[in-house]
Amino acid sequence: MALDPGIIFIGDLVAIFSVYLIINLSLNLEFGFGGVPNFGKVLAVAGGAFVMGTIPFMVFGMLVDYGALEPVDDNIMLVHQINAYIEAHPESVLGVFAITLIVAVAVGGLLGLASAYPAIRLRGDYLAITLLGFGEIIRIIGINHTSLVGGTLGISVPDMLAFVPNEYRFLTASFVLLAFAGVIYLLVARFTKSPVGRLLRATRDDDLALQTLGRDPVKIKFKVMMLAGMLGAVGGVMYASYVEGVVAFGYDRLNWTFLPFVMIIVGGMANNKGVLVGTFLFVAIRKLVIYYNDSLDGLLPFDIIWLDYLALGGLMILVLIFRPHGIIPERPQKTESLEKG
Amino acid sequence: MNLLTVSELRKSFGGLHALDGATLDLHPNKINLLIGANGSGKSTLINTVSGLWAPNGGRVTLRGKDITGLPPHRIFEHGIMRTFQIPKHFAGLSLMENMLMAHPEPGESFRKALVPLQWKSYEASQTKKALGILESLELLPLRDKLSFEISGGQIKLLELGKTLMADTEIIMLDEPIAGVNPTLAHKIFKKIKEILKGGVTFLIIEHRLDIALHYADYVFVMGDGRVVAHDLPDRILDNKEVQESYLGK
Amino acid sequence: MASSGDDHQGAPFAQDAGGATSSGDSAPDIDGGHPAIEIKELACGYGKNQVLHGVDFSADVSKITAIVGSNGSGKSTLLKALFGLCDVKSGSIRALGRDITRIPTHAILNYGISYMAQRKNVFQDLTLRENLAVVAGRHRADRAMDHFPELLPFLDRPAITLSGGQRQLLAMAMILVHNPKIMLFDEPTAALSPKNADIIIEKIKDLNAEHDNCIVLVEQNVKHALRNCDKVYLLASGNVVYGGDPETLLNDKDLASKYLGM
Amino acid sequence: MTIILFDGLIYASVLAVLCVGLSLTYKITSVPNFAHTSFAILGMYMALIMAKVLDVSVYLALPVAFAASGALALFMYYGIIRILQKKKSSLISLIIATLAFDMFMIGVLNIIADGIRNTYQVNSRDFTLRSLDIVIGGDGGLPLVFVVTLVLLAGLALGLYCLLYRTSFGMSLRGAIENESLAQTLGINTRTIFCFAWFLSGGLAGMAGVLMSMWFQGDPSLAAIMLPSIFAGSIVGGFSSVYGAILGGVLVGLSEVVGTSILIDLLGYWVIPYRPVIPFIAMIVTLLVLPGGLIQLITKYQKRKNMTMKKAEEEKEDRREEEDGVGA
Repeated sequence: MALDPGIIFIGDLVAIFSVYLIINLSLNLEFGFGGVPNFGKVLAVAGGAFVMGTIPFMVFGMLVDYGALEPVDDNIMLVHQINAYIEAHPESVLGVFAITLIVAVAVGGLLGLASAYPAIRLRGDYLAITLLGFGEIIRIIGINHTSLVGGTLGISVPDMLAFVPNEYRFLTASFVLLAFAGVIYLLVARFTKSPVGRLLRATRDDDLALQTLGRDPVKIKFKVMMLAGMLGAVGGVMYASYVEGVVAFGYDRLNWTFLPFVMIIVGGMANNKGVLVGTFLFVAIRKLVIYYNDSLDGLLPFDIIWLDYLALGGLMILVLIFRPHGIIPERPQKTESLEKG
Repeated sequence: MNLLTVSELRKSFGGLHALDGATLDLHPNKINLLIGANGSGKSTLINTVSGLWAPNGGRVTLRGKDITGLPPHRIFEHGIMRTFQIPKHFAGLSLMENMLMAHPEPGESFRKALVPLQWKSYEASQTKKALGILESLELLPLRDKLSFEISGGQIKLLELGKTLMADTEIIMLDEPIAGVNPTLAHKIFKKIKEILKGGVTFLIIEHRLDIALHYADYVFVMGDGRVVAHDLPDRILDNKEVQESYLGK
Repeated sequence: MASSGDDHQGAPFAQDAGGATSSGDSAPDIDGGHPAIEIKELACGYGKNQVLHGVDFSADVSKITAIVGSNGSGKSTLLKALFGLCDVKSGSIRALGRDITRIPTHAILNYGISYMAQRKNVFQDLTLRENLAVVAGRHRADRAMDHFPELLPFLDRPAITLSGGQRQLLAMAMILVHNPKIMLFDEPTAALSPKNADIIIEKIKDLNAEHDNCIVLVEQNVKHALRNCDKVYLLASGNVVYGGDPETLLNDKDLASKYLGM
Repeated sequence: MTIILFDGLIYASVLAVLCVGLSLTYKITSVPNFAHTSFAILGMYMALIMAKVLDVSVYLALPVAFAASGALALFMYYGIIRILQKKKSSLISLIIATLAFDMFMIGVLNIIADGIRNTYQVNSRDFTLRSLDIVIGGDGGLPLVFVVTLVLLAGLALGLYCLLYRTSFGMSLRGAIENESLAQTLGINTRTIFCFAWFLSGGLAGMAGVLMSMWFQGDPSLAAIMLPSIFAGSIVGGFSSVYGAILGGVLVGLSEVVGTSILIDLLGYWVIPYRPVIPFIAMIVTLLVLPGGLIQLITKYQKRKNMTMKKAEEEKEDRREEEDGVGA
């Protein structure tokens, strides 16, 4: 099947943009609004992806007779069998995917809660170290606990869009992801425009003052980390189902913690539009770099994959020094918008 | 029944006894002034009563109910609000938003946030109330400014506005007129007098006696972590203990 | 004074060793007619928060100048401005005829000025000897103590174990090591017992008498300050409301009652 | 058994040296430096270059790595951290900046590794220089790197003590760390002092990296793998004390190596990859139970003693006052 490279480019751009938008919105909720610097963002994302790597097999197991096949050991064959089932029974996808999402949301919330528990009472620097550590641990577990998501080799997951004719399948995936991201964007925007958004920004600005005004910052931080964990896990599910696989190695600090931080800081924190802009900018630039990989390769004296690290690290430092408030700086809500009853 | 009673409150930092058995009984619906030299324990008293620091001993009771050592947000829920000497405000929030933060709202629930029906009208009425207060404090034109964009005096006014929004029974102010010019200082105290009519009780720490004594209804004097004297404002300065501990021998 | 030690390199106004009580060894350009400290139209503060709004101030050699005023009036900030510890927005500061307005803090010592902060004016975790060594280098540390025999028994104890009065003495010993011509004291008697406060004030007066130093004193205790100074400035809300001799201020009923609570 | 002993002691010592540097810069800057391990990896590649490219003794890499990594740390402090601090950036921004620098350095180190491989056809990933080391007493004897590592750690402990407690420069450093603005008013140029301390911290990490590569495997990915361990070491010991860092580094290092080998005996080989979990658990338990670290046990006692002494002085003073009569 031959799709036009331009369409592949745009479709992939839209899909990756949607995944990152979901994750960045969740990071923005906890960090930009709530002030909890979750340097272990990858934890929730990987959690969601791992759910995508396990739950569908279990649920389809109730519908399809696996025989002696095991999800990890006989991965390819099993996925093939399930995909065939999906083609025949498209309606099954709705249920399976919904169950997967629900489980992922629960797992993400629990992971948020678990990482919040030791961390939330700690000072800013200890908090950072602890959360970072959580992010590293899940990767270690994913890589070494082979029965979970296939260890170093990874695992393929059933194609939830296997019922869509091949030539539309790719664009449909991008569209579904974009729709999901769009809905989540609208919900988050609505959420942060409500008094909760104000409450979160106040927690971030001065939790002691907030405490003397009758709110419990610890509880608020717990809640926001849980919520962000849930959303992060949704992002993980989306990504895993888009690439139709889970490889634990891929859930590293650069891609799923650091990059989201860069995106929201460059775009503008505590500002959903800023997140939108920042996310689009970076996904597009990275896509372009990969697209023109071959022509760049000759120009650079080194392997192109390291450019990512150099550019993102360097850019982040420059932004922190010269434009710490991002492209669209945070603005408080105008009184007029509060007045409308 | 007594409103707020502090009895034998003790708090020490390392070897330093910042509070060494402080005892006082607030006069309801009055301006209670708390004075004393630097380091006599005034701020420590407020910090301990408001739950910022857990006391090492003693009791704080509100209408006979023990509220000793409760966390600050619980103290607030019991109807005691406080301000800080260096005003604490939310730097990323506008003046209006700062005002709205002074009182918990139903819309702050994570669950209700997406259902505006459940909080929109309350939010609107709070906004209206805040607008009225800001107007009376002549801060209305600044309502959408960030709190660091306004002057020190205006911030002191904002603090006062927040106490009005919070609507608590007892208000503890830590140096409400520090660093404020005399005209504004008088204005602030006049406003406090006005708020008093709503049935609240004030406990105010203030150094600038020339202004504060004018407005106080009752004065407590602290020295070395204890309340060493209390009297009516016009008599307090004649007290020998007070002169010794406060003005230097 | 035996403790004066050798010349500190780079300190233009360091006195000769054993300069005794004479005033003849002071740096020559002090006689040039300008006051030891001259501040013009100084506006400064911390970040966006402006504390002083155009303050004029001067202090003379061999005089004690006191600064009084209520909390938050800007007394301490004035001293901090002299020592580069707050952001100067406009105005100028001259010391002994030289402009020091935006000199970095650590270099100001070289202009013959030293400053004793109100709190945290010694390194608590360091022993007394180490505290002195930080300022003086290891060798002159012991000699700096000649003026403060009461501290000698504690030389090897961490400064945190000192009482309030002893700590203030140590802080004084530390700023004296370089033989400054101008000494700034920020509430040296705060939180001290009356007896200790007297000891500190006497020490300061001794120094002034012995070395013809210019001493600037910020004081919370107004009566104390007025009794001991030659000249007084009264600050209120970041402005000078009075500058002149102490008696006039005491007799000015309006000012005294309004700002001093008398 | 001896292998575990060598493994454990070398790893523990190297970790301790890294922890000292991390704690030193943390004390000065109040920012945990997440790029600290990249200084060590730079040292590793200096060792590889010296040994395999320039073909000289790998021990010559120690001073070279000290200078190179020190310079890198100095650049990081002066070019990034100080600028951000001057702009009054929040702690979180500073932490993000160190993470960003770490990312940048991952790129740089990988480029160096690739460069060495492509230009000199030398294996530059998962390499070890163990075979180049001198073994004292022939096969099965004492490897020199083992001796050097222990000597370095002991020398560091002693040297730091002499520097901090016996020279006026060290006293100024301690003073400047305790109270920067007081130090400035007393004429100390704190900037110079802090620059020196950062240089020292980076340099030590570089040397640790050289020694690492002479016993274990060197690879750019080690930066991320070792990071939790050195933070755990510093925190277990007490983050704001260099001696606590030595203690914590040694403890965490030993428990990682020895603990893993015990767990292998008990549970089987599958536990090996989970080794990084050990320091992480140690860190969390410390933070929850004893946030000041092990050194807190000692300093607490010292503090109480100090407070008693202070109280005694004050009481003496009060008595004197009473005898003299108040207001005399």
